[in-house]
Amino acid sequence: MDSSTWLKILGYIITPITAFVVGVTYGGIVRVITARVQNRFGPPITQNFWDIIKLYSKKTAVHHGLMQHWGPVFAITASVTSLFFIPVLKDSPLWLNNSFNGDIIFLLYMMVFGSLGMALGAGQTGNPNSAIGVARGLALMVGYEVPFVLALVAIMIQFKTTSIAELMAVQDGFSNWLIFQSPFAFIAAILAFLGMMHYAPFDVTFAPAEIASGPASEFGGKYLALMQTSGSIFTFAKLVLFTDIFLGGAGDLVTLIVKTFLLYMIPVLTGIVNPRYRTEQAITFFWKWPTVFGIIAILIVVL
Amino acid sequence: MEVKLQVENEILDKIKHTFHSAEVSIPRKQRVEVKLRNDLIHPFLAYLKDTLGFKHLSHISTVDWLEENEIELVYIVMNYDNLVEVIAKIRLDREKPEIPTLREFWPQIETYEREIHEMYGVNFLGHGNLTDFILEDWEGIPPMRRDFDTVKYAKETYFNRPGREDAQDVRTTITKKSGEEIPELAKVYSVRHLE
Amino acid sequence: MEVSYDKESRKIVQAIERFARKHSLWVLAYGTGCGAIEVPPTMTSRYDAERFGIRGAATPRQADVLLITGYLSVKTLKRVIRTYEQMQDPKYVIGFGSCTINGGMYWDSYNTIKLLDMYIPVDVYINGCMPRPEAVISGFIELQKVIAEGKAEGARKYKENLDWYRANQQKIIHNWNMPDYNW
Amino acid sequence: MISVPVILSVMFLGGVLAWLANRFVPKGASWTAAIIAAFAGYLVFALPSCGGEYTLALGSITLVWKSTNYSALFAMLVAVLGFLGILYSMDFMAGKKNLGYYYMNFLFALGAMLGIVYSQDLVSLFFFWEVMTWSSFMLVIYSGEEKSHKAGIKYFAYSAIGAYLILSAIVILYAQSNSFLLSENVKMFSGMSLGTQIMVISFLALGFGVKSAMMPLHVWAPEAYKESPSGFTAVFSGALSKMGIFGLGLVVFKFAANTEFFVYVRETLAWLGGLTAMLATFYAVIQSDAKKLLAYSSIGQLGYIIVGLALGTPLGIMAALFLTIMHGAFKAMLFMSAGAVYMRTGTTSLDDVSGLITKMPLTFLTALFGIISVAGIPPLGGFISKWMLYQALLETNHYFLIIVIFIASTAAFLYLYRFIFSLFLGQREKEFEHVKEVPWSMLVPMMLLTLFVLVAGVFPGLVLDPIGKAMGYLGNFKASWEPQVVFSAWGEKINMQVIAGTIGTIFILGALFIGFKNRKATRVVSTKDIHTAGEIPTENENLTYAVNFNQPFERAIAPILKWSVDKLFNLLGENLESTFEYLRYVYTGNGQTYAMYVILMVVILILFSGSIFGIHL
Amino acid sequence: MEFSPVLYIAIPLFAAFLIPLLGKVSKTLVKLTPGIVFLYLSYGSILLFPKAMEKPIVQVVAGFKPPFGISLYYGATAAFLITMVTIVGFVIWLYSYKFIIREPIEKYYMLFMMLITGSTGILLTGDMFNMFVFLEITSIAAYSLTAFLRDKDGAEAAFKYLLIGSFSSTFYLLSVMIIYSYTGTLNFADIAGKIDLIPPMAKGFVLVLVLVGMGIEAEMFPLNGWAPDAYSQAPSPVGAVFGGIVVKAGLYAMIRIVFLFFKTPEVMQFLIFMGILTLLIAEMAAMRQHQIKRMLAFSSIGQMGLVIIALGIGTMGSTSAALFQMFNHALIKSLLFFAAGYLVFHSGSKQIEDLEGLGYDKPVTSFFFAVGALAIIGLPPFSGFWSKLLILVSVAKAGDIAILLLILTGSVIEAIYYLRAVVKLYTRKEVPDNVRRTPISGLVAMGILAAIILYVGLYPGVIEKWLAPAANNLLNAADYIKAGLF
Repeated sequence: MDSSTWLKILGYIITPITAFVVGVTYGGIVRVITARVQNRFGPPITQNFWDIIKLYSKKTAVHHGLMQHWGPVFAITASVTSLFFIPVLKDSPLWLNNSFNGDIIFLLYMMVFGSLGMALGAGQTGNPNSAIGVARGLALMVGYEVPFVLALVAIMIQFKTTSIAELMAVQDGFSNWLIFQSPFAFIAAILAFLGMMHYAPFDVTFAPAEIASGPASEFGGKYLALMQTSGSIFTFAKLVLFTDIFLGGAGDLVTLIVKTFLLYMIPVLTGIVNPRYRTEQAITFFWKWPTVFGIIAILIVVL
Repeated sequence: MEVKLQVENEILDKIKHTFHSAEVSIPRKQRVEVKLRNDLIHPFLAYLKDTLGFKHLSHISTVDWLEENEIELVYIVMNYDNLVEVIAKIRLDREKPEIPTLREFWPQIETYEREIHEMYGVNFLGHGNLTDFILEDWEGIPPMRRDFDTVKYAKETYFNRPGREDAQDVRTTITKKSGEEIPELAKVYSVRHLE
Repeated sequence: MEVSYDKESRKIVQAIERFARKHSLWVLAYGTGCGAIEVPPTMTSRYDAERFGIRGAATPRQADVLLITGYLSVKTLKRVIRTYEQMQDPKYVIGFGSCTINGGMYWDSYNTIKLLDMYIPVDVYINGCMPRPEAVISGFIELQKVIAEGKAEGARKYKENLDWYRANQQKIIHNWNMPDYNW
Repeated sequence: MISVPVILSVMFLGGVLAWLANRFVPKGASWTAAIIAAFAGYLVFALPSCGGEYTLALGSITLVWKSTNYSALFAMLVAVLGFLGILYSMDFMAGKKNLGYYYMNFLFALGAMLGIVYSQDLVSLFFFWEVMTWSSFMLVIYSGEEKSHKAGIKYFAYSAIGAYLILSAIVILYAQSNSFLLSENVKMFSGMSLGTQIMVISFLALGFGVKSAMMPLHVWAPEAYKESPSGFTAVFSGALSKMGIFGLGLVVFKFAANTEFFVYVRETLAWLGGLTAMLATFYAVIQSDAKKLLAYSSIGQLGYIIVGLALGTPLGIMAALFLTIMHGAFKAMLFMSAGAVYMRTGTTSLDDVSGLITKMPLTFLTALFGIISVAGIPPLGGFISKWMLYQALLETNHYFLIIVIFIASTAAFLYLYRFIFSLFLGQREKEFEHVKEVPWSMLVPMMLLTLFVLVAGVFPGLVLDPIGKAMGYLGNFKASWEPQVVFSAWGEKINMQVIAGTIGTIFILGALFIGFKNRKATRVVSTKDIHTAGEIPTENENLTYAVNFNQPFERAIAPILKWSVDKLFNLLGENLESTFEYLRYVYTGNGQTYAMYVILMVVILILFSGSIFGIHL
Repeated sequence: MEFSPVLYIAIPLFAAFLIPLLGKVSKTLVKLTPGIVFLYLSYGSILLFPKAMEKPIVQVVAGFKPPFGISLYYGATAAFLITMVTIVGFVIWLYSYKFIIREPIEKYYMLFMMLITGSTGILLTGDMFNMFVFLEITSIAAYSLTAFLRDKDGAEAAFKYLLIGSFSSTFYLLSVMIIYSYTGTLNFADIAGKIDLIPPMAKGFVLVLVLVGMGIEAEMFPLNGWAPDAYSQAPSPVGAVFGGIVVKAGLYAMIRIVFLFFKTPEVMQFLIFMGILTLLIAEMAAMRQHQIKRMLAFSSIGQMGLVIIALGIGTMGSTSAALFQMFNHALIKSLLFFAAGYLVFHSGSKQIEDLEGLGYDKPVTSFFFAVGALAIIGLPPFSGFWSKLLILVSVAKAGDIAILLLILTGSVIEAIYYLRAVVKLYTRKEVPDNVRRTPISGLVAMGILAAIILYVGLYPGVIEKWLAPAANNLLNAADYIKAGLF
């Protein structure tokens, strides 16, 4: 095997690990920031690592059937696969993985793969809270996909491509970032992103005080650990996707981390200061202003 | 101090006029106390609710008259317009306390009745849901009856942490310190088993 | 396929595990009695238990620590036992307030238990009626110490002495209609 | 020599044979039907794709049957699904009454479908169309219950309207071209007057649209699908409704393509298809009966297909035809699994059944693959068709249609999840404690289809090969794909093997990890052992959240659901009937009135004979 | 033996006189006689049919040459329709064999034979006044048959029929008088040549009288008030007689006169208009019927409307399609009446509601009803499909799309109400054990009809090849005149 193959294999190993580390660290930072906003000291930044290690080190594990057993596997499959099909760094053979074999539409569907797997797992537990959470989550998804897809369609039409790599290639130079080229698409997408990240006010899916953490309520130990792992990776994957599409991608890891972090702060800070929407309120929210912005974005491209 | 009890007296008159056998008194302002025959509680409360406007059922209270072998049910109803409470008392046979339910007047009475059933063993006929309420699987004498010995029961049933020797009877300790007399009643039914 | 470590690496792994367990205590606050009111101040800004990695868990499956915040009546005990058995090993129990220790002011009640550790294994008791948040946090730190020493083996104890615990539990819970948990 | 009449006579005579077999041999009907369907299936596959031509002169009308690449595609679908449906029915229908009738009509319907696709002239097309309609109608009313009859009448009424529209288009064409031959008519179509063109195209599109349940002509579908026996419903939704698509393909590319208003036809159809997809999905979300839910889902999926066809680009047609095949497979799977549940539990109500996964694992697997495929989640077959559809929509600049389609396909997760969750997951009712897996003859078709969906997803080239040929028949379209890679018009490519490989590898790794981690301490517990704040669910209590499952979404789309086409049609029907009731009183039953009519008629005729007959008295 | 067209009239007439006499001897003989008559007539049809298709056979009765003598005109159209009448008549006889058990059966068969006499007479005659005579014979036989059951409803229906029918006769006779007074001849062919002798005003008057008079017999709206009652109150085979024979004869008479004397575009338009009205209103009314035989009656009217439309189009294709439809309708409607007769007999009620579950109890009869229903809706592979298709094609060729759509609307309504009835039959319901069974002769009769319907449906060429000469004969007035006057 030649060196590029080895480089690729190395990339397959490094990418998820980086995503995991960055994602979990972001999670820790979020907890600290949340604590500071609430006038608390907050846990150490490494707290989420300890949580995940603890969950992995649980001695027993209980599941209610094969679908629950595999639910987290579905989730991690979805998150890692999505990550593999997103170009993480521009022009770096180590970080590109499979990104030339898929595109945005593929990613849109791949992202659902994990949710559906998790939903099946949650369904099998027989816990009504899980099912309620799933119903809410799926309904919410229908809500935020509308502005998100509108934004993506606007961009895809503008540049006549559905490939992320090509979109990245379009945005060389600060002023060519799509956030400046099509700001309305960005607004629609970022509003959808709020829903996608499940932070308040769109955290009705997990709503801990209401439906006992929703779909996750019967998951513990290694299952919960795998879910959290995949969640961290997925968060990173989504952030990278948004960075690639709107913020011009990144050439090196530092830029990537800065950009993703800044992007991540939008849902986080929104989440800290907001109460919770009910599901239908959330859906109608997404179908109102974000959709209007999305349509404006498309109209600007078309006209 | 002269208190005008006009409203109370009006109510008293009305009740007396309608229920001749009731013993009605006015213990204080805004309160009318009625002692009734058992079978009259139903029409009486209906009369209060529908005619005199006592819409609100505050509470049902129960007293265990062990010596008289009777259980007293105290219905407290209230009128929002003149803020008068009527306290209706009936006495049931302690061996077989039974009274028809009042669910059709105040649906929320279900809860009170369930509790009284559980704690005193009063059977509310036609209630339909006299299942376990607070206690689960209680066997034996209902715990609020005065012939139930709670200390003895607790000692027999639950584990006590060794080393808590003072955990005897608070009342004895208190009387020792203050030198008060324990009432005869309490002595008979509480202290007797401690000795 | 059992993964086997050599002794040295097992030690290291154990140390990491204990450290993680110690620093990540997810609490299932079983809100019985008056102690339930002491938990919110412990968790929120004033005392900020999250500093120690303590945070609430929504369901027993996710939780590490079962916090019994006060007296347990027979009816609640049944639920507590069920909840405890649903938790994943390793799991810890903190008895909270004197009611869990010796019955407290309910010593002569006909319907509350007076000795929690006869029914489920308790790792740490926090005394007081009620203990203030400072005391609660101190209790948690005590628990962390116990975990670090590797002595918090309540789940194992319960498993090994299940018959004894069951006998105690069934002495007061007459209608034992709980599902079998295949211990 | 295999030719079309041989296949058709095998099917139709086979139907009669199955009926006869049922009279004389117990269980004879099912075996006969299965063997005949298998044999006819073999013949369909053995038939050369551009051959088997046969001409039959019937009086003044000449019927021509021939296999083309386009018809071969649909014929394969019909033959395979028909055989599997009959195989499935063998045990599903076992012990029911009138099996001869069932299999006879089943085979008749299959034969009629084959007849439709092989017809090269409009008369035999219509002939078989009607045979298909009434034989499927017979199957809808098979159960003999009041409800099924209502559904059947509704189905037939709409079908009759559709069929007569097709008929009128056919006779209008004939009046112009003096020929019933498809090729002749296509040739002469561009020379016809504009009015004729519009009329013919709209009549044909509406007529075929009824069969493919295009909104607002879908009203018959949910109940008809629900009431027909599941073995047939699979074919009904999978193959029979595709005859509408077959027809629409002909309309769009054979007739409308030669007109000046081609683009309007396409746009109209595309939007109708898109709205169908979205609204049907919304209706599916609020259903509480498995088969009705699947019926609405079917309507929605056919909407996608219509959109793909109407786009008229190679990619769009490719997507539509791919989805046609895939939908045949996965909707058959879902209907079959719903039927399996019905067979074991006696109901398809999503509110009543739950937790069957441990009792019917293979059925669950089928349903799982089915819903993943419907949802379009990679790497199964549904995804690639959706991908092509989106690419086609993007390249043709249908910005807003793509949103409509996307809402539909996202909302589809809601009902798909509800379907699988309510039937198979959650806590099991006590009464279903002794439910067993269905017999092998039912599992085999389900498993075969599952395998097909998987293979078609990973190796789309296998299915795209016949589709590419079929596209050649429809017009001068060139499909852009290689064995592994599918290209869009913008040069995007998607490699299904890489995707499937990645997903598979990670999934296997994850499954191994979760399987071996703490393997000894991992326990399976009952679904009753859940977090309920300590409360213990009793045996009779079922905590599964199944009733009104999608209520949050329902509330959000309440304004859309408020007015429905069904209600409109019902209102119309009622008003019409009451009008008829009034008209009926023309016949008063009174001899004097009738005599008066006669006199009046004479008087009127005499008075107005000038204006009527041109003769002045 | 040489078979003469006059035997079509003579033999049934002879049989009609013979039957009461035979009734004194043996009931069985009475029952068998019509069968023999029909078999003999069929034999005659086989002999004459091909000849008539090539060239009309004109036979002179009583020795005078036309236009003075009474002539019989056995052309292609007449041959076609008479063959139809023979087939239907034979089947009706077969069906009646066990169905008519009510005494006096010889009266029934006598009336039946008289009706056949009258119908064949109408179809054969080349003379206007003779047509009136035969019309009267047919009508009187029909009135009597309507009231054959001698119950209140039957009598009422017969009275209505009589009332309206007398209008028909009167108007027709009036028109004959007017024509005769101007032309001095009664021979169709002769009149056709001399039609211009009649002043326009009288001509219009004649037209109105003929249209109304014959329209009554042909069930044209709104002159068809008699039909629903007569169909539903008469015994079931009589319903078939009306639908299959009487109405066809009446329609033939009307069309023959109109085509010979008044074939102007306006009249044709009027026919189309009336046909559409007849079709739609009858179908709508049928939709709301609760009695099965009334439903069939209205459907019959609707079908006649369809035929009138097709005839009104007046092209070669449409006329042949109309003849085809007449043929199909005669057969199918007979089948439906037969099946309905036994279904009503089994369930003991005329209501459609009460037929529930009979499909499982009496499978064969119900099956035949279903076949008939599917056929009359025009579903393949039954014969009704082809005739409807041909009608639609001819309408489309005439270029009138609105008519096409109206016809199809009627068809949709028809499909719905027929299927309702069929579906009612096959609704599962516990039916009390019914020992009564459909007799074998009835089943054979229905079987023959169903077989013909299916056979023609699969090989429409069998009938289709005779349609063109028949239509030509009807359309082409010049040929008729030439042949009729030698």
